[in-house]
Order: sequence, then C-alpha cells, then structure tokens
Amino acid sequence: MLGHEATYSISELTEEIREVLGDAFGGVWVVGEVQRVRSSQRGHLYFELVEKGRGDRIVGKIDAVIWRTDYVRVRRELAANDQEVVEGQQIRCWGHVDFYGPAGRLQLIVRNVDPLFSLGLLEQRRRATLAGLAKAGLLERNRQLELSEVPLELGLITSAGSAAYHDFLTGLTDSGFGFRVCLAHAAMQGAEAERQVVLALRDLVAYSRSPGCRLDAIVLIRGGGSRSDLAAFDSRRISEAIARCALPVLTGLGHEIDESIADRVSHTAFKTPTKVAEFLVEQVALAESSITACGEALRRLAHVRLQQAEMKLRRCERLAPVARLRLQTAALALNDRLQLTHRIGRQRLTESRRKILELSTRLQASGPRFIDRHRDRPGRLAERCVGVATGRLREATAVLDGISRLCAELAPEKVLERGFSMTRNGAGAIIREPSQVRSGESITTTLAGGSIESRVEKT
Amino acid sequence: MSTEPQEQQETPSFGVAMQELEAILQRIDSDGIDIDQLADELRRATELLELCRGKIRTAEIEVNQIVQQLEDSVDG
Amino acid sequence: MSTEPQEQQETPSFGVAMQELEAILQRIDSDGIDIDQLADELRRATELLELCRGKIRTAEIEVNQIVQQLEDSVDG
Amino acid sequence: MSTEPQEQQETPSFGVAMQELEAILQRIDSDGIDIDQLADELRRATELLELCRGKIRTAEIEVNQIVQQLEDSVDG
Amino acid sequence: MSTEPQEQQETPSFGVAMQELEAILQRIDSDGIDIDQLADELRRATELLELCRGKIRTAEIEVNQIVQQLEDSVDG
Amino acid sequence: MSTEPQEQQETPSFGVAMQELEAILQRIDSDGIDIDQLADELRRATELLELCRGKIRTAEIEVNQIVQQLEDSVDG
Amino acid sequence: MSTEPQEQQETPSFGVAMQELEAILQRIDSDGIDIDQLADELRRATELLELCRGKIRTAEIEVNQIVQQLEDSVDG
Repeated sequence: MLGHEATYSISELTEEIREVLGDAFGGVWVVGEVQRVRSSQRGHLYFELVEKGRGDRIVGKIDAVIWRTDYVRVRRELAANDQEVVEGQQIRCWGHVDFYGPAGRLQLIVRNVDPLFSLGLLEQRRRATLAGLAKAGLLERNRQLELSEVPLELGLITSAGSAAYHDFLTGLTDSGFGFRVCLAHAAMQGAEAERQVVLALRDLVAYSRSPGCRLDAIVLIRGGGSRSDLAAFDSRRISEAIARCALPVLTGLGHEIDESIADRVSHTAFKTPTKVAEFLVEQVALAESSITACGEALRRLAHVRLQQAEMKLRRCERLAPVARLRLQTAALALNDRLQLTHRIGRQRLTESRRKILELSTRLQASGPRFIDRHRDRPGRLAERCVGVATGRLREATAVLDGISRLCAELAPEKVLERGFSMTRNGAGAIIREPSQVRSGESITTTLAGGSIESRVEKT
Repeated sequence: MSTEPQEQQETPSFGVAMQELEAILQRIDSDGIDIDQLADELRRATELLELCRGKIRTAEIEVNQIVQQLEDSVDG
Repeated sequence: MSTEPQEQQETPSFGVAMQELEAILQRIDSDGIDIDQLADELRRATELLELCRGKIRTAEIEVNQIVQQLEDSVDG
Repeated sequence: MSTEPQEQQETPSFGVAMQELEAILQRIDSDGIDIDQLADELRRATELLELCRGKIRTAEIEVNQIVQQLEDSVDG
Repeated sequence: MSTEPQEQQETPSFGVAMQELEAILQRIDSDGIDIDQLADELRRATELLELCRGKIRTAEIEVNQIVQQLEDSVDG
Repeated sequence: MSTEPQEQQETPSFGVAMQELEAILQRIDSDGIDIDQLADELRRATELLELCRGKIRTAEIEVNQIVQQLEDSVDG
Repeated sequence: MSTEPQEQQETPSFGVAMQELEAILQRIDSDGIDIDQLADELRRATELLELCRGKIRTAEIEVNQIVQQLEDSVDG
C-alpha cells in the first residue's frame, strides 16, 4: 500500500520517537563509566556513559547530560560525599531517555547521581586493587628498599609550580643542606594524572641509572584536593608502579583523612609535602651529627691509642732496673756460692781432721786395751796349772806317806821295840828252833836297844 | 672495606664512606691496627669525613628538571 | 720471637716490636736468659724501644696534624 | 757435668758454669770426693766463680752503657 | 781389706786409708789378731794416720791459697 | 793343735803358746800323765808363761812407744 | 804299761815305782814272808819311796818356780 500509508514528517517522527521513548524510559537507573566530560558555557554538563566489555572494548555507549539546574544540585550532593563527576568514574544515575529531534540524537537526561554508589564502587575497587597488590606481593615491596642514610639526591614527581612543589622545595632550602632535586613534572589530578605519574616514575628511575645521577629516593607530592581527585592514587597502575619502583618512593599526597593505595605501597607516606621535606632534612641532620660524632671518636681513639702505646712502651722502660736486678741477683748468688764453697771446703777439712783425730784416739786406746785383755791370760792359766799340779803332788805324797807308814809298822825294828828279840847264829841265819844251835856256838841277839853277843851253854 | 677492589675509585657514596669510616673506627678501637698505620688510617678517615661533610654541606640546593618522555613509549 | 726466620730484617712494625720487647723483658725478668746474653738482649730491647718511641712520636705528630686539619675544616 | 764429653772446652756459659759449680758443691758437701781431690775441686770452683764474676762485671758495664744511652735518648 | 792384691802399693787415697784404719781398729778391738801382730798393726795404723794427716795438711794449704786468691780478687 | 808339724819350732806365737798352755792344763788335770812328766809339763808351762809374758811385755813397750808417738803427733 | 820290757831299768817312772810298791806291800802282807825277806822288801820299798818322793820334790820345785814367776810378775 505505498502512498496510502500514514507518512511522518521528520519532525513528526522524531516527536513520536521522543514520546515513545519518554513513555518507555521515563525514569530509569543507569550505571556506566563517565567519559568525555565537558561543560557547556551555559553550565550544562555533557558527557558519555559507556559500558566496557572484555578487554575494555566498548559494548554500549550513550550520550548524557545534566542540565545546569540539576547539575548545581547534583554537584552539591556529590561534594558532600567528597565526590564529583569526573573522567573514568563509574556512576549510577537516574533520568530519562530523550530524543532530540533537531540533532537526531539520543541522550540520557540525568536528573540525579547516586553518591553512595560511587563511594561503594570506589571502595570496592580499592579493596580489589589492594587484594591484587597483596597477591602479587607488592604491598611491602617498596618499603623493603633501604632508604639512604643521607637522602640528598631526590627525584621529585609533582605538578611543577604547584603549591606542593613550592612547600616542598622551601622545606629543603631552609635546611641549608645540599639537596639535589630532579623534577619530573606530572599532572597530579585529572584523566592524565595516572599516566603521567607512572611515566615520571619510569623516567626518574631511568635517570637514576645514568652515570653520576644516582637518586636516593623519589618524592611523590601533591596539594590538597577532593577525594575524587585522589582516585588516580588508588589506581592499580600507579600503585603497582610505585610498588615496583627501584627507588624508595616517599609520598605526600596532601589529604588528612584517608590513606590512598599509593601511600599504602610507598616506602614511607607523609600527610603533606612539607612533612616529606621535614623528614628528609631530619635524616640528613642525623647523618651530619653522626659524621661529627665519628670525627670526634676518631680523634679521641687516635689519642687513646697513642697513649696506650706510650704506656705500654713506658712499662718496657723498666728493662734497665730489671736487668740490674738480674745482675745483682746473680752476683749475690755467686757470692753465696763462693762463701758456701769455702765453708764446705773448710768443713770437709775440719771433718777429716776430726775423723783422723778420732781414729787416732781410738787407736791409742785400743792397743793398751788389747794388751790389758790378754795380759792376765797366761798367768791365769799358769795358776791353774800350779793348782792342779799341786793337788796331784799332794795326793801322790799322801799315798807315799801311807805306804811309808805301813812299811814302818812292818819293819823288824818295830817288833823288837815291843820286847821281842831276834837271834842269829854265827852264819847270820835266824834261829827259830834250839836245835839250830849247838852248845858253845856264839849267837847274836838283836834287841831294840842293841845286840847282845852270847854263847850257847846247852840246847 | 677499604681494600675491596670493586669499590669505586672516584668518590664512594655517603653510605660506603660511612661504612669505611666505621670500619676504621673499629680497627683503631680494637687494637686492630698498628701505631705505624694509625696516621694513615686517620688520614683516610679524615678524607672520608671531608667527603661526607662535603656532600651534605653544599652551598645551595640544586633543582633540575629532567627531560621527560611524556609519551608512553612502553604502552604506546 | 727474635729467633723466627720469617721475621722482617728491616724494621718490625710497632706491634711486632712491642711483642719482641715484652718477650725480652719477660726473659730478663724470669731468669729465662743467661747473664752472657743479658747485654745483647738489652741492646736489642733498647733498639726496639728507640724504634717504638720513634714510631709513637711520628704517629703523634701526624695525628696532631690531621686532627688540626679536621678541626679547621669543621670550624671553617 | 764436668765429665760430659760434649761440653765446650773453651768457656762455659754463665748458666753452665753455675751448674758445674753447684755440682762441685754437691760433691764436696756429700763426701762424694776425697780430701785428695778437694783442692782440685775447689780450684775448679774458683775458676768457675772467677769466670762468672767476670761475666757479671762485663754484663754490668755493658748494661750501664746501654742504660746511659737509653737515658740520653730519653732526655735528648 | 789390707790383703786385697789390687790395692795400690804406693800411697792409698785418703778414703782407702781411712777404710784400712777402720779395719785395723776393728781387728784390734775384736781380738782378730795375735798380740805379736799388735805392734805391727798399730805401726801400720800410725803410718796411715800420718798419711791422712799429711793429705789434710796439703789440702788445707791449697784451700787456704785458693781462698786467699779469691778474696784478693774480690777485694781487688 | 800343738802337735801339728808345720808349727814353728823356735818360738810359737802368743796364740799358739796359749793353746799349748791350755793343752798342758788339760793333760795335768786328767791323770793321764805321770808325776815324772808333770815336772816336764810344768817346766814347759813355765817356759810358755815366760814366753807369753815376754811377748806381752814386748808388745806393751812397743804399743806404748807407738801411743806416745801418736799422742805426740796429735799434740805436735 | 809298767810291765813292758822297753821300760828303763835304772830308775822306774813314778807310776812303775808305785806299782812295785803296791806289789811289795802285798807281799809283805802275806804270812809267808821271812823277816830277812821282809827287811829286803822293806828296803826296796824304802828305796822306791825315796825315788817317788824325789820325783815329787822335783815336780814341786817346778811348781814353785812357776809360782815364783807368777809372784815375781805380780811384784815386778
């Protein structure tokens, strides 16, 4: 039925689309990432809401606008939660879909933005980032780098000419120490911040590796700002770059309440740039005082060593007295030996003399004693001989006497004395019978007193 | 410390210098060196002290901006 | 000590000299040597004393110079 | 002692001489020798004593010289 | 003792003489000899005593000389 | 004893004489001899007595002389 | 003993004389003896008695001599 069907003019069509869409999407909640934010001269805020799929590929996109009248309110509500509509932020918003005929463009008229959604999302992302960093072992990585005792060579990442930059440099300059600062400019907020900070870190590390340009630390500072401004410093990219940085990273990101993930993974986090400067100055002052102390200790020890050496040497100076003492001792010992030698020699002589004298005395006594012992022995024996002999003789004499007496008694003379007589004839024979004589024979009669001569007259 | 060959000949860093200083102090303190060497050690120590002090006390703070490759050469 | 062959002939270090000196003192003090050797030992000891004294004096002068330098550089 | 063949014939050291002396004293003291030998032993003892005395005198002179030198060098 | 063949005929040493003397005394005191021999034994003893006395006198003179020498050398 | 052939004929020693005297006494005492021999024996005893006495006298004189000498030598 | 033929005829020994005397006494004592024989026997006995007495006297003289000697030596 060509030509008979109802035919729209463009405006009629766009108007109808607008009505249908208005009815269909009169009030919807939409979640998306903010991109291409721009505000118009009349105070409206234009941006795109996109949905990203795998590999950040955009799978859905819609233009969005917050009219000036709404934007004032929305901005106030967001600011109350330390937020704003910024590039890259996920927001949940309420509004309706509108088709703008004259431009033939579909757009989402945003009337409200859910402040709590962004907040929760941020926190969620924050937690995910932290968990990821922890899993990768990056949380303590930068902190484990050793900060030089004298952090004089500094890499500085900040927005050149910002208040933070000036505060920091003033802090260093006032100290009078010879800090050397290598500035690497980076936007500290907005869409470029994340990229520029990461690049600055990389550049400074590269610079530090070039000869004679060694840096002691990298200082990352910014002035104060809203919580949303800080979002970059919660990002995984910056945090990982800081964590993996070959140099200690000191942060002074200028907020009092919350700690960003950048702070969390940095070597040391300070509240403000001034605090970073104070810390650095203090470190150098400490080093300087330790140098001074070292110098004093050196001086003192050198003198002590010299004194010790001298004392030791002085102890050895008693060599001479000791040697003299040795000699004296030796001389005394010698003298002692000398006297002893003489004494013993003489003693030996005296002893020998005494022995000889004793022997002599004993000899003098022993000869006569010997004679005395033997003198009487022959005499005694002789006396015994005499005794025995005399006895024998006396005995013999007695026997002889006995015999002699017997003989005497038997002798004829004894018979005659008793009155007997004995008569012999002339021949001298003894006359026992008268017949033995004849008359006239002369006979001799022997009497005791003598003999009588007579003549026989008759027989 | 001071005898290690890999040490830079030019000027040791502050930390290295301080380590050497500490080592010298230790040696002097612990009879580790002879009187003969005392002056030499002290001389070396003085040198190191001067070096360290020089590093800290420079006339003025120095600020340079490094040449930055603002393009993301790694990513791009 | 004094009889070791590996000992340097020229001039012993302060420490070595002091050790020898103390050993001699010990020997003299403890009847460790003969009277015959006493003079020789003492002569050697005197030599060592002179040597050590010289070393201390030299070290003292040098140390004082260095310390003076140090103080000047701190004050200056 | 005196009978050992390896003993030096020339002059014994102070220590050796003193030992021989002691041995002689011991012998004289302990009836170890005859009166016949007494004079000989004493003569030897005297010889040794003279020797030792000489050694002490020599050492004394030398020591004094050395000490004088030492004192001069300390004062000087 | 006195009958051993190895005994020196000339003059016995002091010690040997003393031993012989003791032996003679023993023999006399213990009636080990005849009276006929007594005088001979005593005569021998007298001889030995004289011998010993002579030895002592000689030794004394020598000892005195030695001591005198020593004292002279001490004083001198 | 007294009958042994090797006995000296001339004059027996004191000891032998004494032994003979003992033997005589024994014989006299034992009725073994006649009165005729008694005289002989006694004569012999007298002789021996005389002999011994003589010996003692001689010895005494000699001993006294020797003792005198000894005493003189002690005093002298 | 006394009956042996080799006995001297002249003067019997004291013992033989005594035996003969005993025999004479025996004979006299028997009745058979004549007065003349008696007289003879008695004469013989007297002779023998004399003989014996003489022998005793002789011995006695010897004894006296010894005694004399003994006494002499005591007095002398």
